[in-house]
Amino acid sequence: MMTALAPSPATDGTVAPVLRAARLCKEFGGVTVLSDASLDIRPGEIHAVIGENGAGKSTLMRLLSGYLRPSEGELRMDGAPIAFHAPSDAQAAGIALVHQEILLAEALTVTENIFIGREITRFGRLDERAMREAAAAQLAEIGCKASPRALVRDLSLANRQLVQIAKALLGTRRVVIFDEPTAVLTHDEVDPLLDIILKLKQRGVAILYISHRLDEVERLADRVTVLRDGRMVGTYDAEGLTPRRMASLMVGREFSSLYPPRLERELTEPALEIEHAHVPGFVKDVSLTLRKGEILGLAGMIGAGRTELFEGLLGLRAASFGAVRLHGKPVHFASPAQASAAGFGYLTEDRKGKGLLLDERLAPNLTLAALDKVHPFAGLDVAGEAQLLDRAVASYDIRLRSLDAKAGQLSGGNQQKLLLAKMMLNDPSVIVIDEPTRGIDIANKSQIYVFIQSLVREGRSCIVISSEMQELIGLCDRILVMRSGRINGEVTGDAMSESNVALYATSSVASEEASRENAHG
Amino acid sequence: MADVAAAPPRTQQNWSIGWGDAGPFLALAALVLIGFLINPDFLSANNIANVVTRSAFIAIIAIGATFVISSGGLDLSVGSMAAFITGVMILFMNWVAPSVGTAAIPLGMAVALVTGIACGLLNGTIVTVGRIEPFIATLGTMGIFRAFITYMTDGGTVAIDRSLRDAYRPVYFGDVLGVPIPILVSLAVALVGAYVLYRTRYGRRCVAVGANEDVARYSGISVTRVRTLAFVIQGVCVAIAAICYVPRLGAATPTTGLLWELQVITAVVIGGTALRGGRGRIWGTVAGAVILEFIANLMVLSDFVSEYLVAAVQGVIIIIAMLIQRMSKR
Amino acid sequence: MADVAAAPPRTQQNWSIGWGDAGPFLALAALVLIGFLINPDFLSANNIANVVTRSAFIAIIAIGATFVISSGGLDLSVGSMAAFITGVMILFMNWVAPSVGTAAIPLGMAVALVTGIACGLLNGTIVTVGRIEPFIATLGTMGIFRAFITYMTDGGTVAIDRSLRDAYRPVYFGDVLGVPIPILVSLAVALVGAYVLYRTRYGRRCVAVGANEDVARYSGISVTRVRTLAFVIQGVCVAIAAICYVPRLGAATPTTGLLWELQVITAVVIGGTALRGGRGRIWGTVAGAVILEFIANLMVLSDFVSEYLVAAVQGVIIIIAMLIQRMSKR
Amino acid sequence: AEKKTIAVSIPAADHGWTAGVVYHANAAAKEINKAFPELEVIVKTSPSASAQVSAIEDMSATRKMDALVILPHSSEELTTPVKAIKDKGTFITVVDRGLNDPKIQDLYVAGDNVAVGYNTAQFLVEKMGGKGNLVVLRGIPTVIDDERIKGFKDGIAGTDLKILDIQYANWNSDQAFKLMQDYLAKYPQIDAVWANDDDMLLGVLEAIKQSGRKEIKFALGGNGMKEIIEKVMAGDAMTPVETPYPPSMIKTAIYLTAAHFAGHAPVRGSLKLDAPLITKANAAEYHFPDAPF
Ligand SMILES: Nc1ncnc2c1ncn2[C@@H]1O[C@H](COP(=O)(O)OP(=O)(O)OP(=O)(O)O)[C@@H](O)[C@H]1O
Ligand SMILES: Nc1ncnc2c1ncn2[C@@H]1O[C@H](COP(=O)(O)OP(=O)(O)OP(=O)(O)O)[C@@H](O)[C@H]1O
Ligand SMILES: [Mg+2]
Ligand SMILES: [Mg+2]
Repeated sequence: MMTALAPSPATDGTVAPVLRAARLCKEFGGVTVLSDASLDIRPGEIHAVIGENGAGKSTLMRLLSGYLRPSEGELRMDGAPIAFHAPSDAQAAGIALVHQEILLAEALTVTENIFIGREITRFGRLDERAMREAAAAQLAEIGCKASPRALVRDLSLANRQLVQIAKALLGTRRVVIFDEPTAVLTHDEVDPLLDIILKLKQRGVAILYISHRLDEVERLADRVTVLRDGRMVGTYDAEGLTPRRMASLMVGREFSSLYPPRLERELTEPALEIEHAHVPGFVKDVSLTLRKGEILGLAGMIGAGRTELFEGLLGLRAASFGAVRLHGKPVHFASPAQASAAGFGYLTEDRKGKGLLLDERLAPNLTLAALDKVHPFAGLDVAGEAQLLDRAVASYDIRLRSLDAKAGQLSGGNQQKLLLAKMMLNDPSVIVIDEPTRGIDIANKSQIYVFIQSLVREGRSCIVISSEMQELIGLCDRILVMRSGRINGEVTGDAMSESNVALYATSSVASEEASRENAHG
Repeated sequence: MADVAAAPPRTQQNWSIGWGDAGPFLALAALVLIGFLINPDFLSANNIANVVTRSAFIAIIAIGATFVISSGGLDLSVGSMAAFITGVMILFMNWVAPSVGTAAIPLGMAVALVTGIACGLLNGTIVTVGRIEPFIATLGTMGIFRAFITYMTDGGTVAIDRSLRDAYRPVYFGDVLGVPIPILVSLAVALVGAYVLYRTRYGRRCVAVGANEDVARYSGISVTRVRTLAFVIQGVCVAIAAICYVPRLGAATPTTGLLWELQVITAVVIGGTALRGGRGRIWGTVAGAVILEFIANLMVLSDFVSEYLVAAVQGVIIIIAMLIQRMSKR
Repeated sequence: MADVAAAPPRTQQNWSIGWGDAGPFLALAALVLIGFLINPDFLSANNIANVVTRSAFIAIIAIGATFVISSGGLDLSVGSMAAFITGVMILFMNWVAPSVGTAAIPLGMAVALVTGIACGLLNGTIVTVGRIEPFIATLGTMGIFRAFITYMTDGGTVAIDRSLRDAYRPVYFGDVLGVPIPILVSLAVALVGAYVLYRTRYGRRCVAVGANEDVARYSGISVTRVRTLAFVIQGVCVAIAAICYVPRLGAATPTTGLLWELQVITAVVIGGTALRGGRGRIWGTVAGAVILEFIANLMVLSDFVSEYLVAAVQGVIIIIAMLIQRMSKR
Repeated sequence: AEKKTIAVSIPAADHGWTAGVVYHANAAAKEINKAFPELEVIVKTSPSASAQVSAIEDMSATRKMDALVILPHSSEELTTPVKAIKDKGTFITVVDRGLNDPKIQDLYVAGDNVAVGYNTAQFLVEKMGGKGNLVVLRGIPTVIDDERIKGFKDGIAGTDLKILDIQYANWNSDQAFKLMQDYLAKYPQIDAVWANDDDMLLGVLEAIKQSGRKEIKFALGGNGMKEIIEKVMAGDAMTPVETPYPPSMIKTAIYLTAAHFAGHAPVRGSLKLDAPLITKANAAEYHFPDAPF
């Protein structure tokens, strides 16, 4: 169904562009990751940039906002050539970037982070109050409930992302670039943010918007630029561009279905039983059972305590359990090492902070959690390790420019696949994946879903923690919904709908009603 | 979005000493108690005044070090810098004293400050522009300052001119309303330091640079300038300490200030500043300096410890003080 | 998953010295060249052998320090630990010599190793279990070790028993095929060290812990165990250095090992290991130790530098060496 | 009667000689505390001049001191603080390094650092016929070091003995070992070596032994270390003489101070210990087999 959707000429349009990039190229150490990228952004426009993981979207955005300097090409602002030597130059010109990665100083408070480099003073003295109030107002506007006094270290990923957005939005802005702002947000937090973006648009701000959530793109974008493998595919009017069409432009072929067909099977034998789990401050009296071969979804809003439940189980935080049984055998894990030895694998939601050594090459990252398995003898089996990496790159479809790359140089999606490969080296029989597709493009997502399904087909059992309800509904056999540290409800079969999950996730009163309704009908 | 107003419980933390920062003060209190039990003379006004006065040097230098360390640096050269500044100052005063009389003293103080600024600038430039690990850079300048003072004094000692000695004496031995002057000076330095670190743009940026250099840079902060300035502040503090120090010992020798750097860093860390940067505690630092001096004092006042084991007991006490400090944090 | 076949390139880098790591060796080469220009005697076989032999102690200890530092720690106690181990070893040998004769030497070596392990374990435990900043923890144990040896020897010198001296002498002064034994020992330690750090599971874990503690912990690595073991390795290295050291002067004195910690850390950092952890370079460390000893040697062999200024020139050269090292990295 | 307190303030044992001082001070304290019940001797060591100032301040602030026996880290830095204690009526005994103001002390016991250098130099002049190449190792830049070097230079003045090189080795045997190795590499002909302290001499001797060089006739030290005295007693060719600078002077000073209180006549004045050459003939007088130094 290739409709005649001609790329819109980059220079048409009635409004003069604020920012225009012409034939930008970027190389890292001789490897070209972006070539010949041209686009323009007009005031009052939301311009989406989409592409697969590693397509070069973030690189392009960094070029536009002074974090990187182009190897070739030119930037023009209001028609005049301009060069940014540092991000502060771009900021001074009114261009702000909301990073894909969280770039905040963890040891400082929210307010301090928001005002780094542009502190408000009165007679040379910091005006804490003014800053705190401005920060609170900005946070409130984008729907972030974090306290301005909180240390960033103590915030959840989602709140960090919101703080980062608040930081970027503060001040006069002509161009705001959002690089996957919603990747770590839950359903409830996305809507206020999108409203803000639309408001900015109405104020005449030019907006660049990157997301792998194509429905958001469809909702917001006026024009869409598609990148593939570091090259421009084209810029299109959003009018009539369906998510499915966007997906096929991104991957260069027709794209069919996101979720694999549901498996029909009998699930009886318990694989993991948790009884009366308490994690002080986070989880209160949670009990759950995962059956062998099951994909169990764990839904909830930020702060529901899902991550903490499993960190407690792994011995990474103080926690108490009535009982934990793995395949019927009582277990107690004092450390992640014991857990993985018992066949339990947990994949963290924070891949940069807790998952990968960003400055280390790929092979050591891959084998870090399974050193005893991969290297059974005293010395490292370097050749074997290289083979493992080759195999992981092939079977998880990790896209990279060089096998000597550092993990931090991979695009987000490929980092996630590397992490999956890292976990699977330990051959776990029960797997918990926290946010499996955060920041992952649609094609990769579908690969990961297929992968998860293949895991349970092999007889493993899997818990998927996700803030994307769609994903849980499309993938899971059953969904437990957590709220404020408790299991607030369970949905199965035909009851698995966004509205039901959302109900349990947000309201305890509603949950009782809903469960009654479910019971009756 | 409605309920953002219902802000989370906010503790009153207006003048940056929260409960979590009480560690060094608890350790200090514990030490004072132990001291009193060991030897009641410990709490005599005279002894306390002596000890606190003495701790002033380390405290003043350590306040500067709080800036350097919280900005993510480290300065090992402070001890030799103190010796160097003392030497320069005394030589200068002795040189001008015959012509200007006691006016040599304020002039000497000015020279000390200028020298301190220059030394700090040197350290800061090597670290930031040369991009050399502060540990190594300041280890290098430590040798340089120490050698200069040795060279200037021909390997010996320079004593302050007899004609100046009495006029200068009150700077260490005098008091205002019974409070010894060095204590007043160090309180003043701490007040200014706390104001700068907690209440000015520079202080905020200093900590930000220490917390995350990239974030600071991306936010348009000149990391180079902030770090260099921290070293300059350190230089000024060393100069102030040297100015107070001269009348006490009346001379600069090549061993003046030996190993002060270790005491200074220990005071800063005991005080709750993070050695990795991103967190500075001026009042904690002051408490840390007093703690160290109290420990040394206790060693002299108590009679159970063999002379040979003093260092061991000090080591143990420092570790215990750190444990107390840590424990109170969680 | 279609078009993955075109595998990305992989450069050949099998034995972990890449070009980016050449810095310390370039600095060393520059130094040798300058040395030769200043005084051709510098390159006499005798002088080179002396200097390299001398650098063996620092090199051996610094190899241990490479583990500690790359795992994110720091050990300031190595100098006093060396003195302590030397003292314990000599006292023990003198005690058993009358009954077992020269068999006292291997027994003494065993005692030295056990003492080293114990000291390392103490440091490691305080740092990991006590969760105390390594800088402060090892500053404390530095005082403790130094005090113990002073106490055991009544503040004085313990010399090795005359009956053992000649039997033990070759360990420092002997050679195999013309290569002095300390050089062989330090090469052996470096080879083992490089193997452990680059080619074993433990080495991987050590660097991972230094690079990001959280990642290491989530990957099932026991951070406590890895860090503690790094300190134990440090202890073993200090013991080996002490074993080679004893025959050199035949005695432990209160000045044995004084300020070695600074030399050791300098050697490690000049060698390219990151002081913040996460990156260790054994061969660079060895080069760093040799560089330091060459600098000291050059100071004596050259005639331009006043004896008073030696420390200054050393400081400057160290900073320049770091600059060369840095420059070659980018 | 009331117990009299004698406080002893000395440097911490940071090298051989100071270690000897600590040993002798502790020994004197033990003996006197046992022999004279009416006296109490307390010994405090300090690692630096400023620590020493602190220590005497602390002692005078918290206890009644009847006498202070002090071996100052440095003269200038201790003068004012000791004077403050004197002003309270304390009996002051100064050992080794004089204070800047001799009026402060009641009793002064000291060695003669200039003589240590001078007598050694004279010996070399005589034995070498006033001709030859010397290398010198000096300690830590302080007055003691300066005086010894000055005495030595005066001693060879006007002869053809030439000092090829002079460098600091910090009174540390290790550093002396390295420095001597370097001297040997640098100078093909060295006739004699003087290390102004015996700790350093130990390192020098090892380096010479290792080099196998034969032209060096003398390697001399100073201070009277046990090991070196033993060499002299044994008639060592390279180290046939030694100059005393006995750390036991602290013991002498403590005993004299004790005598002031326990004895019948007041003790005052100044006692300068000579630094005569120790030779094989008189070495036994200077040998204390039990002392650590
Ligand atoms: N600093 C760097 N050095 C080397 N290669 C880099 C660097 N930064 C990015 N790359 C490479 O450039 C390519 C594009 O990366 P980029 O981050 O722009 O992708 P992206 O489109 O934003 O992907 P994602 O959707 O996963 O965020 C990737 O192959 C990545 O490995
Ligand atoms: N180190 C910490 N100290 C204090 N509070 C924290 C800390 N880490 C997280 N929190 C808070 O704990 C709550 C739980 O956060 P977390 O995001 O981990 O929960 P979750 O259920 O896993 O949610 P999600 O995975 O959807 O983000 C949040 O309110 C968060 O702000
Ligand atoms: Mg990206
Ligand atoms: Mg979570």
